[in-house]
Amino acid sequence: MTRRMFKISAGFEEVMPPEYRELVEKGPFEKQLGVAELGTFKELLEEHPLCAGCGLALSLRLTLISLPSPEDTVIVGATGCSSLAFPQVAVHNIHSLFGNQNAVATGLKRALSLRFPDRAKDVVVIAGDGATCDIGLESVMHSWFRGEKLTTIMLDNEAYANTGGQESGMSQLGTVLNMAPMGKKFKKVAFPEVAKAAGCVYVAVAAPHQPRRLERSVRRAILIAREIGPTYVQLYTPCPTNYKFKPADTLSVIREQEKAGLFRPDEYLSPEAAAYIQQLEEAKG
Amino acid sequence: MMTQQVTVDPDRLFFQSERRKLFVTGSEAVGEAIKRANVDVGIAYPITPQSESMHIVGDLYAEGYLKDYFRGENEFSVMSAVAGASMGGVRVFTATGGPGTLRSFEMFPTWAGARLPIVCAFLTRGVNSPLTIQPDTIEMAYMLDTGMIMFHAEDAQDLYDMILKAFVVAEQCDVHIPVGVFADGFFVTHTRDEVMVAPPEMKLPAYQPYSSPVPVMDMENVPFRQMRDPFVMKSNFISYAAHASWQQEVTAAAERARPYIQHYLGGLVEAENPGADILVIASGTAVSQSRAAIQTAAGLGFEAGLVKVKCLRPFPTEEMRALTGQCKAIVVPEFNRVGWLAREIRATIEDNGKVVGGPRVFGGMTMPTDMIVDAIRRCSA
Amino acid sequence: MQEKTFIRMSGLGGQGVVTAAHILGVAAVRSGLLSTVNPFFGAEKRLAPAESYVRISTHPIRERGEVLFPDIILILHPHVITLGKCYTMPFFEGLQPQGKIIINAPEPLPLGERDLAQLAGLAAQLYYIPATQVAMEVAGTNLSTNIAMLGALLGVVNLVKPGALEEALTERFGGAKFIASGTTAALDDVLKGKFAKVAQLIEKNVAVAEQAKSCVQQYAL
Amino acid sequence: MYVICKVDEKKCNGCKLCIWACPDPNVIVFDPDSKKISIHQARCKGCGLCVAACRQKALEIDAV
Repeated sequence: MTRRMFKISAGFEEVMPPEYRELVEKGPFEKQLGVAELGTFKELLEEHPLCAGCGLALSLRLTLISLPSPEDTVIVGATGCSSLAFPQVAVHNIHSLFGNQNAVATGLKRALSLRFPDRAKDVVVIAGDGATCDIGLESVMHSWFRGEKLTTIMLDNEAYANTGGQESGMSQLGTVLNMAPMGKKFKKVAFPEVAKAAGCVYVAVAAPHQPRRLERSVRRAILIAREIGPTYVQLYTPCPTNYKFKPADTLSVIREQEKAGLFRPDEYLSPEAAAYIQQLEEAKG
Repeated sequence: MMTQQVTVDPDRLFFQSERRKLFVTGSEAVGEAIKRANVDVGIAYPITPQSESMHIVGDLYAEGYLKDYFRGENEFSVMSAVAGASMGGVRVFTATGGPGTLRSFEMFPTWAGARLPIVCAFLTRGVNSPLTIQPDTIEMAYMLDTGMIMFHAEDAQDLYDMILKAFVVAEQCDVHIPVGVFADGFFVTHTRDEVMVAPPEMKLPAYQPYSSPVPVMDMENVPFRQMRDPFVMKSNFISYAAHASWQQEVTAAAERARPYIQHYLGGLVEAENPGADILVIASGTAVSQSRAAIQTAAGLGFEAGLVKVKCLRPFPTEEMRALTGQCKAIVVPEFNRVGWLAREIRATIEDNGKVVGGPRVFGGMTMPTDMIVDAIRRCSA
Repeated sequence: MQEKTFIRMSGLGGQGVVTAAHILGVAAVRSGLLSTVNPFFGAEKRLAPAESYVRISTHPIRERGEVLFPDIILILHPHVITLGKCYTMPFFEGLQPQGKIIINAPEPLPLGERDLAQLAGLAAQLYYIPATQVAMEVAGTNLSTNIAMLGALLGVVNLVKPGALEEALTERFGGAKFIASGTTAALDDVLKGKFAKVAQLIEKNVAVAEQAKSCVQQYAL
Repeated sequence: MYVICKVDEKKCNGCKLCIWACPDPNVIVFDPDSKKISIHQARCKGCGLCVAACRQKALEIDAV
């Protein structure tokens, strides 16, 4: 897409909503902006209805500003808290159903590759832990097995938050949640390890307490997916509403969990992915 | 390397080109249709012995008739992947049947709601437990209200014609919703029959993604902020109105398909001797059995007319009322237990006491034509 | 030539029951007749009951599915009758008056008194053909049993034009593209492996059919 | 809104930690000239994550 595409036709400036005018005048398209520039431009994400202090909303906001080419990115989402925010995002985004996001993304990516063979059209899946690790496991894993050039980002709040805080495969052992009234009986799924074994050439674990690291993970994941193969980013996004801590404590919860060894930032690059990133960085100078 | 074919106007492909005769199964007829359909992406799931149709589509991909093709991990994912590809602006095709239809069911209203012009062949079979692989059309009862347009093929010839025509109907700008082409598994898919086909050097014009009435998800059109307050999970009048009007719009899109179906299929129904006192109304393989039965009945001195229902959604309401106004009895033979076609007809015509629900066979058996002859005989008494 | 002939073929999985029906249907179409062909609808397995159906007519054929009231029944293996390996019991169920039955067996099978009486009541014509022996002797493989049965059929009733069977065999095995289900495709390859060349395969099978025509014998009921 | 986030301009050193901690878009605006932040009050949900993130103790949440 070029900026020309969404410019307001002469005479229509007055009738367009202010949010749209701001996007045209101060939006991030084709500007190569990042986390460092936050606060100085109009963000892709518009006012959303997610809870105060939502770790998922914060991560989504940081993820969107980390997209290397928002003007050529299509996002595929899934049912969950994030689906309340996606209608507010100024890039094309598909909400299909619960758990089929990587299958939808597969079809979309193949279609866009056929229609735009000479241009990078990034297809990025952003979904919760329930959608990615539980109900959508089959579609996620098989998109990796097939080597689809997609980026899969899990917003991991360790629960089904949108439906009222039920246990998910990503909840920690022993956590008392709805549908786990006696505490969760099995361990948090080692999904980054699963991703590596399933063929992801780049796997990162990050959280919004380190915005630069989150940005780097997302950016690398998308760039590597363009050329090399499937990539996976797992973002730890604590939920104050269902885990019943103060909204102001979201970031300190991440730090505490990190200290306790229950959350560990990580980055894995396959040799091919590492060589590609090195090549990109050298080209940049 | 794509196989070179000439793009021709649909009317020429369907009505003016010189057709040649093949002796093929219904599954092979699906392949003949796709060969001429200019499909970009085919996505398959193995549900053989339902049919070989998607193997054949795979072979067509290898021969350069399609641009992309792969096997998905389950039917739900396949229906999702074709949705993604369709949203990305390409022409797609897939096929399923029976348990596969039910497994992927959540996607069908989604296709319609997202205004995707997907064409899917449903090669029907039983869905009951204990396990069955036998022919049965019960899944069509569930499909009636997904928002999709539904054609029902009588034989391999219909299946070939209807698949090709489905693309043209589905992709009309004022329609732009999915079309399901249904054929009775085994009776059509596995039966070798004569099929007249257009020259293989011809194909339909390519899909025009920007004919879509909703934005193509390619970031080549304005990525506007869709809503200030998303109505997905809200309870307020704006939300109710948005959902209600959209459901109506999908239904209206199917209604707007009528003239195109009229033009390409030659009508939503086809009638033979419609002035008879007894009418047999059927769709799919039941039409073939009825044709044979009517002939036998005539030999025994019982006259009956035939109405073949080619399109179930939109339903041929006006046609049905006009055709059944004068008759005294209506026999509706069906290959399912519930008798969904009889139900539809009863709900459509005013004097519905004259509808005889049945005969019906299910569980896989062929309907002996004598059952229909008996029904005609009883109605004549 | 009769206006309408409906045929049911019963045998065991792997004997080429479905393939024989296909070849006969193609031969009929090549003779200028109308035909539809379909198998029994199921996941056939080696040595399990298998059935296929051929309808041949001078007029358009309407009804579909299994042939419930056949004019001709081919039994490709004695076990269909002696062990009841059949979807249709008894094996002649639905046979039309003056109907024909051709059984692959080197000598008449010990049919029950009741069955024989019923067949006589129908004025049925019963034939035996040692089809497997003919296939072994002429083609050197029992895989040609189905073609021997077709030969016997054509020896009994003049269903298709001379040369049509050879044309159909060429179409089926001559390398032209044909879609078979996985197991059938594997068997095709085995069959092709038995013959040095496709041409030889066709030639041998034509010889099998010719030989079978002269080996079929009527059994007086 | 029923809460209000206040910034003490004297204490703010323009480090942007608050901007990176806010789960809502375009609430905290950075002025490149003054190198200070300001708060878009109508968009603030009052979660207090910015207050927790600020090392200068320049931010506070008040009920209105």
